[in-house]
Amino acid sequence: MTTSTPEKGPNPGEGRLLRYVDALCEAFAQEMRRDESVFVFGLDVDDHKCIQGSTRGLLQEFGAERVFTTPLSEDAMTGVAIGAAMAGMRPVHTHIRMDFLLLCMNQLVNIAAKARYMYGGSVSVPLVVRSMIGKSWGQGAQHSQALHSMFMHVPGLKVVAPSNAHDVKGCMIAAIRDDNPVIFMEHRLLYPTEAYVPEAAYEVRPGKARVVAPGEDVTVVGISNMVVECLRARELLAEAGVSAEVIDPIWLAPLDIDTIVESARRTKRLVVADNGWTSCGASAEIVAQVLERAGDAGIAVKRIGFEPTTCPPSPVLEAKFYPNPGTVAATIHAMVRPKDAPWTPDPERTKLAYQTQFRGPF
Amino acid sequence: MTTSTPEKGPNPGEGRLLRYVDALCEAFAQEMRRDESVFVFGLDVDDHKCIQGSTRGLLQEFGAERVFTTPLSEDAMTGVAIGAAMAGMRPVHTHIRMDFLLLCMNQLVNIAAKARYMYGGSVSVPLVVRSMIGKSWGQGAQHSQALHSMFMHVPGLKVVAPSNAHDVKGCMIAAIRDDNPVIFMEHRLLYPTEAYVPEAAYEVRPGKARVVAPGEDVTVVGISNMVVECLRARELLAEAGVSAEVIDPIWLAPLDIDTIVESARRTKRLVVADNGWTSCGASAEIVAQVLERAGDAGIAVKRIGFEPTTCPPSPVLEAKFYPNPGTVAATIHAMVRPKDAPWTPDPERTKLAYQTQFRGPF
Amino acid sequence: MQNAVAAGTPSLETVTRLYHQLRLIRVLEEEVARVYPTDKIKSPVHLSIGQEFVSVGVCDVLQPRDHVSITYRGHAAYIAKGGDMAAMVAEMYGRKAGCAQGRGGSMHLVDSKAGVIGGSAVVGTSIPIAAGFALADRRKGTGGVVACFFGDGASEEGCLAETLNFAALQKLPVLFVCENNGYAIHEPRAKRWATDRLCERAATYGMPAHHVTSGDVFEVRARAEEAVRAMRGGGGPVFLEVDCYRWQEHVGPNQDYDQGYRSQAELIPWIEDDQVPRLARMLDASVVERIDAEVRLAVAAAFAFAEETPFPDPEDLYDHVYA
Amino acid sequence: MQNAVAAGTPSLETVTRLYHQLRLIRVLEEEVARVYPTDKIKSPVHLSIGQEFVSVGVCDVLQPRDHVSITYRGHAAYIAKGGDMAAMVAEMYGRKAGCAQGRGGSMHLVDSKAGVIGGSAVVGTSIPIAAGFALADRRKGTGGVVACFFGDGASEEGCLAETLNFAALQKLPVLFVCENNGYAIHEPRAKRWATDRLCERAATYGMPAHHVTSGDVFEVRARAEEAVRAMRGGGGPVFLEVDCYRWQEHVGPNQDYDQGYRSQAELIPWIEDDQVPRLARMLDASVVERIDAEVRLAVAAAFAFAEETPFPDPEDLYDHVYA
Ligand SMILES: Cc1ncc(C[n+]2csc(CCOP(=O)(O)OP(=O)(O)O)c2C)c(N)n1
Ligand SMILES: Cc1ncc(C[n+]2csc(CCOP(=O)(O)OP(=O)(O)O)c2C)c(N)n1
Ligand SMILES: [Mg+2]
Ligand SMILES: [Mg+2]
Repeated sequence: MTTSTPEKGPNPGEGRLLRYVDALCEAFAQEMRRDESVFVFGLDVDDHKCIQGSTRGLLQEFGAERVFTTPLSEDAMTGVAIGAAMAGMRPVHTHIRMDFLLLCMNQLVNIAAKARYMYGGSVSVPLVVRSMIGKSWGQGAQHSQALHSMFMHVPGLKVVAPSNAHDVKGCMIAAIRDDNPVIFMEHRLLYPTEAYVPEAAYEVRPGKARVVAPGEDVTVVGISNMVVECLRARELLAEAGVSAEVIDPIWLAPLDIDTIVESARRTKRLVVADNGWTSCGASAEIVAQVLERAGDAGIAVKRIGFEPTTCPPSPVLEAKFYPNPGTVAATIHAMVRPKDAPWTPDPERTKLAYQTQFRGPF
Repeated sequence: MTTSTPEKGPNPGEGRLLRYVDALCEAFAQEMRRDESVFVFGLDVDDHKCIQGSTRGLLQEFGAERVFTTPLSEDAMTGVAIGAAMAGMRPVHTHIRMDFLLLCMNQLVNIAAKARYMYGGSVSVPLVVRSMIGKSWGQGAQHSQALHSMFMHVPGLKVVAPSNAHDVKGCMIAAIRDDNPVIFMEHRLLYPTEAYVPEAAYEVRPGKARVVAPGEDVTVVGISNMVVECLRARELLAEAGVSAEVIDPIWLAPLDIDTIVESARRTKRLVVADNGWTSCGASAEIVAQVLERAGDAGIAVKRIGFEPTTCPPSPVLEAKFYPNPGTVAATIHAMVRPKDAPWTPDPERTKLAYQTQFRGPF
Repeated sequence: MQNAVAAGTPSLETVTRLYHQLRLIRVLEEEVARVYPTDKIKSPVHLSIGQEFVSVGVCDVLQPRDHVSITYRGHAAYIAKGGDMAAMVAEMYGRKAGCAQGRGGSMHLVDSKAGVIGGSAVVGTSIPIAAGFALADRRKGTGGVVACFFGDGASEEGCLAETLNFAALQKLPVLFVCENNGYAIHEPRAKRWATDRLCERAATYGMPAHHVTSGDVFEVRARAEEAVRAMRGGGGPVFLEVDCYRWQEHVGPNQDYDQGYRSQAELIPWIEDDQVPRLARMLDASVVERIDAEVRLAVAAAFAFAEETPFPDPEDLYDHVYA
Repeated sequence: MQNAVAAGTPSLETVTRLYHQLRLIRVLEEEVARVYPTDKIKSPVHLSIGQEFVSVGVCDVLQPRDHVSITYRGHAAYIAKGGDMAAMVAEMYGRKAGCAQGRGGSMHLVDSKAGVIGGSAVVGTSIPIAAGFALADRRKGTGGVVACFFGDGASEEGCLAETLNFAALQKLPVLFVCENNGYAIHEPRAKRWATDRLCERAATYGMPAHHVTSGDVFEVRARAEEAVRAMRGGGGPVFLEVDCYRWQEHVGPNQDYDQGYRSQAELIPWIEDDQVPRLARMLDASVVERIDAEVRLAVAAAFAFAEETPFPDPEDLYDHVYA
């Protein structure tokens, strides 16, 4: 499946059609060639599966000193990464599930986020922490979490959640070059999705959200994979005569709220669809910021995210746990046309190619 | 200093004037007498300082089998507590700073919060995790954090932040009796504050926020110690002719949003003052929930919390990092009287007895 | 590898019991592997084929009041401790009658009645949980012990060190069992362990520690028996490291010797020494035949149950978030 | 306790250098204790009085390119590694010219120029950070080593076990130094450690491990020297456990033998064996006098600087959140 071609980047629309996973891998290779201090480590980055292919070829090109697995010791390995970063290296630490970052919270929040500040500006921590969000095929309670809001809560961290192959390359390059710790969120189901990706290195930096598709009736902010699902919802809504503007914030911290406020002021309706829980989530933050800024504009708001339960593996329950293009479209329809009869798109038509093609276990 | 007497509880206004710390200690003693399965453990609970006095006398009365310190192993000790809870005990695990919970996130979020769900209802985790929020006297980056929003984000956890001696006893008893994991937040600076506390055991349960002081012009939600600071801000505002209603949610998860929505619908203004960062914070959640519910009511909103930096120990910087009655009052004044000249209360008059009497280091 | 039977000659009864368990788990997992390509099991499965003897040897000496703490590779220990097999298969099928009502999947098996503590998919996480059960056992005076299974990879997580210290300090009745199959996913031990001196390390906490390298179910059983006896007498924790080998891929139903990260030559001695046929050879052919038939029936019944029993209702999603 | 000088007779130069450092740290911390009741230092201070010999012995063999990783009880190591004293005192005073610009306080001292890695107030947290510096040293080929100080309490955190394994696996040049003062706050070691076999445990990772029980600065120095030499040759990490004693209360300027958790009798042998007067006795009185005078002047100058140098501007609050 091809996501909408991003309009930003040095050569918009140019480049080859590349998969998300290959674009990511290309970013590593290019940055490692450019800068000796970049290294990629973490469980299984150097095995034959190469983290679903995202580190393919790196061991061969850069050797075991710069591409290596570790013991199962997420807490200490995070500390090692932070220490190496303080000492001038640029580590990229990889976790195959974002859930495992819960083992690293002390190092990430108590040290990485605070080091520059609490050491009076005398050090920096140019660290990238990659993790993948799992979804479907019974990933279940502990292999499915998207915990970005925990990191957005803490000053000193940056957080990014690219939704397409173009951005994942540009964001990774920007993250590696950034002198701050960056929590880099990938989504497992986005790995096979394709977009046009320029060959040369480029950065997709913090500070600019992207209006992925224009619309008049409602502003829809999608986070990570939800951008793709919101685009599908937009198509379905169009058939029902509702025009939705879809925005991809790309970087969640720092967040480009201006683009969202501007759109929401115009449409008077804001929906944030997140691949995560809503309580104290990114969606709460976006809604709160927009309304603090534009409180008098009479903007109606709504958050969509995980249901407020743990993620269950049974397919029946899993289907209800996650938002999808159908539920997003129905929610927006109810908001835009409160007096109409409730409308839900044909469930068959809400399925996304990038999901149906996924087969487990990983 | 006496906080406003809570209006709830079995015998409102009755009981002795008791300090927060002693009320807490009384809750432990009463519950341990009532129920053999309750035990209190964690670093230093059994030394002569007794966690600032909050576990005073427990070792003597209940013995080392039920009151014991542990090695410095927060991660595993949390797992031990969870296991014991699943096996039918009611552990109270104590941390002298909330910052240390970052070492326990895997166990708390991946197991405690999810166990009942992911084991299909076949177990429960009646666990209380106590932690104290530090403030002032150079506590600095890693001894000052209030991380409740991280826990409010995760289904399966309960979160409570009592602001006075009456509630701290009732909430602790409710938390111990609760069959779910409860993140129990205490505030170091509240320890010496006094309120009327009934002698008999009673519960202050989830589900009911308290309107601490009535008002017309603005609804102010204070969290933890910020309730006290908001009450002082209310007094200052009254002198400037602004009438503020102050609400203490007490339990943050589950949250009684109805009481807040009702008030905010009436005052048309909502300010949430938290002892924590605002980004993806409890304040974001409260604002977002109120506006999802009452979006058409034209309610202006504003969040107040930590400045978006790490907490610095230098007193000059620390003073600017934290909200205080003066900054809360000034913010509210600007919101209620946008056309008036900015107004700030006399800084000397914004100081709270419970703060000025505090002298470090702990 | 030799069968250094450290335990004298096992009784025929013991051989029969162990054979039954070994065969049951083997057939069950082979059936999981057979069904898997049909996509009826939409759950990552981690098979124990070849490693069953560890769980079987240890659990044979446990009593109903005792607990086992299992991992995401937990089918063997779940069954060996007497977990409900039909409920387990139904769980993998995502059914309401699953042992976790379709909320756990293969990685989070649980059977509180049988003393199976729920598994975790975050490696190492269940180790301190096991110690918590042991603490509760002691407080309640149940006399129960806890056998805590984990992999060689899990031993690298700091929570093992923390738990060993605490369990030894408190003299908790925990039998730590490291199933050392030499790999964490595709990474061999040499890329993860500075040395192989795990047992020696555990012993520095003041607990007995034994390394079973024979692959012999009777030696495992004998070591466990001795440990459990000492633990019930208040002797505190014991550590067992048991060498074993994972025959199949890390996750999923297949073999993966074509992937290059390990060679089939490693497997061969383990196949030669496979405890399932070994124990069969120690029994009368008729007994083996009876057990095999029983086992086939039981496994078939479990799968038939899973096929038929309904999925949860979507609205069930909201149950059990809070007690 | 005996001074088992394992290191031959130290040169007069060495004695002089070590005495200077010991005295400097002692006088500095005594001054902190003296000033503390004035509330000019609004920061929790954890004094090293009595334990200075550990930092002094180790840091004497380090070079400018080397690093030390310190704890919240880090004054001694900060000074011993050559950290800027005036900037340290200014930091405790919360001043802009503090080594962390008033953003660290006593618990987060740092001096990147002198090779002092910033301290952390979360026990144990800085141990893997030290290994990260060592990894960077090796990658960059600086030839530098890292001395990583931590307490007996910190050794209980799982991240020590994880870091030891990783450092040994990767043969990183880290000298782990456990300052074993027998207490974590008020909790004695016996309530926290299952056994006293820490060194033996570290050795199971395949690294040399020594327990220095003599309280002798020269023995510490000799062990560190030997270790650093081996590490520079690529020998991988070394572990030192050094028994010592905290004379003052855990946090704050006072003694606390009246609190009941420990008796003054424990202190007496340490006072008798105090390395500061011991080394003074090894030197000419005139040398001692000169050093003492120098030290007094230096400390006074540091405090004078701290008193005079301005506080940060409130608006500085927003600096350094991001690089
Ligand atoms: C904390 C954590 N880190 C990483 C993973 C990914 N992972 C799943 S299984 C596994 C290997 C574990 O190896 P071991 O403990 O030896 O058990 P085995 O699979 O060999 O039975 C890894 C790394 C995980 N699930 N949890
Ligand atoms: C992770 C963590 N747990 C608990 C504390 C509280 N605490 C501060 S110092 C300390 C004792 C540490 O003892 P040790 O490592 O022996 O160092 P010492 O103070 O004796 O130098 C404790 C428990 C903390 N700061 N961090
Ligand atoms: Mg293994
Ligand atoms: Mg100590």
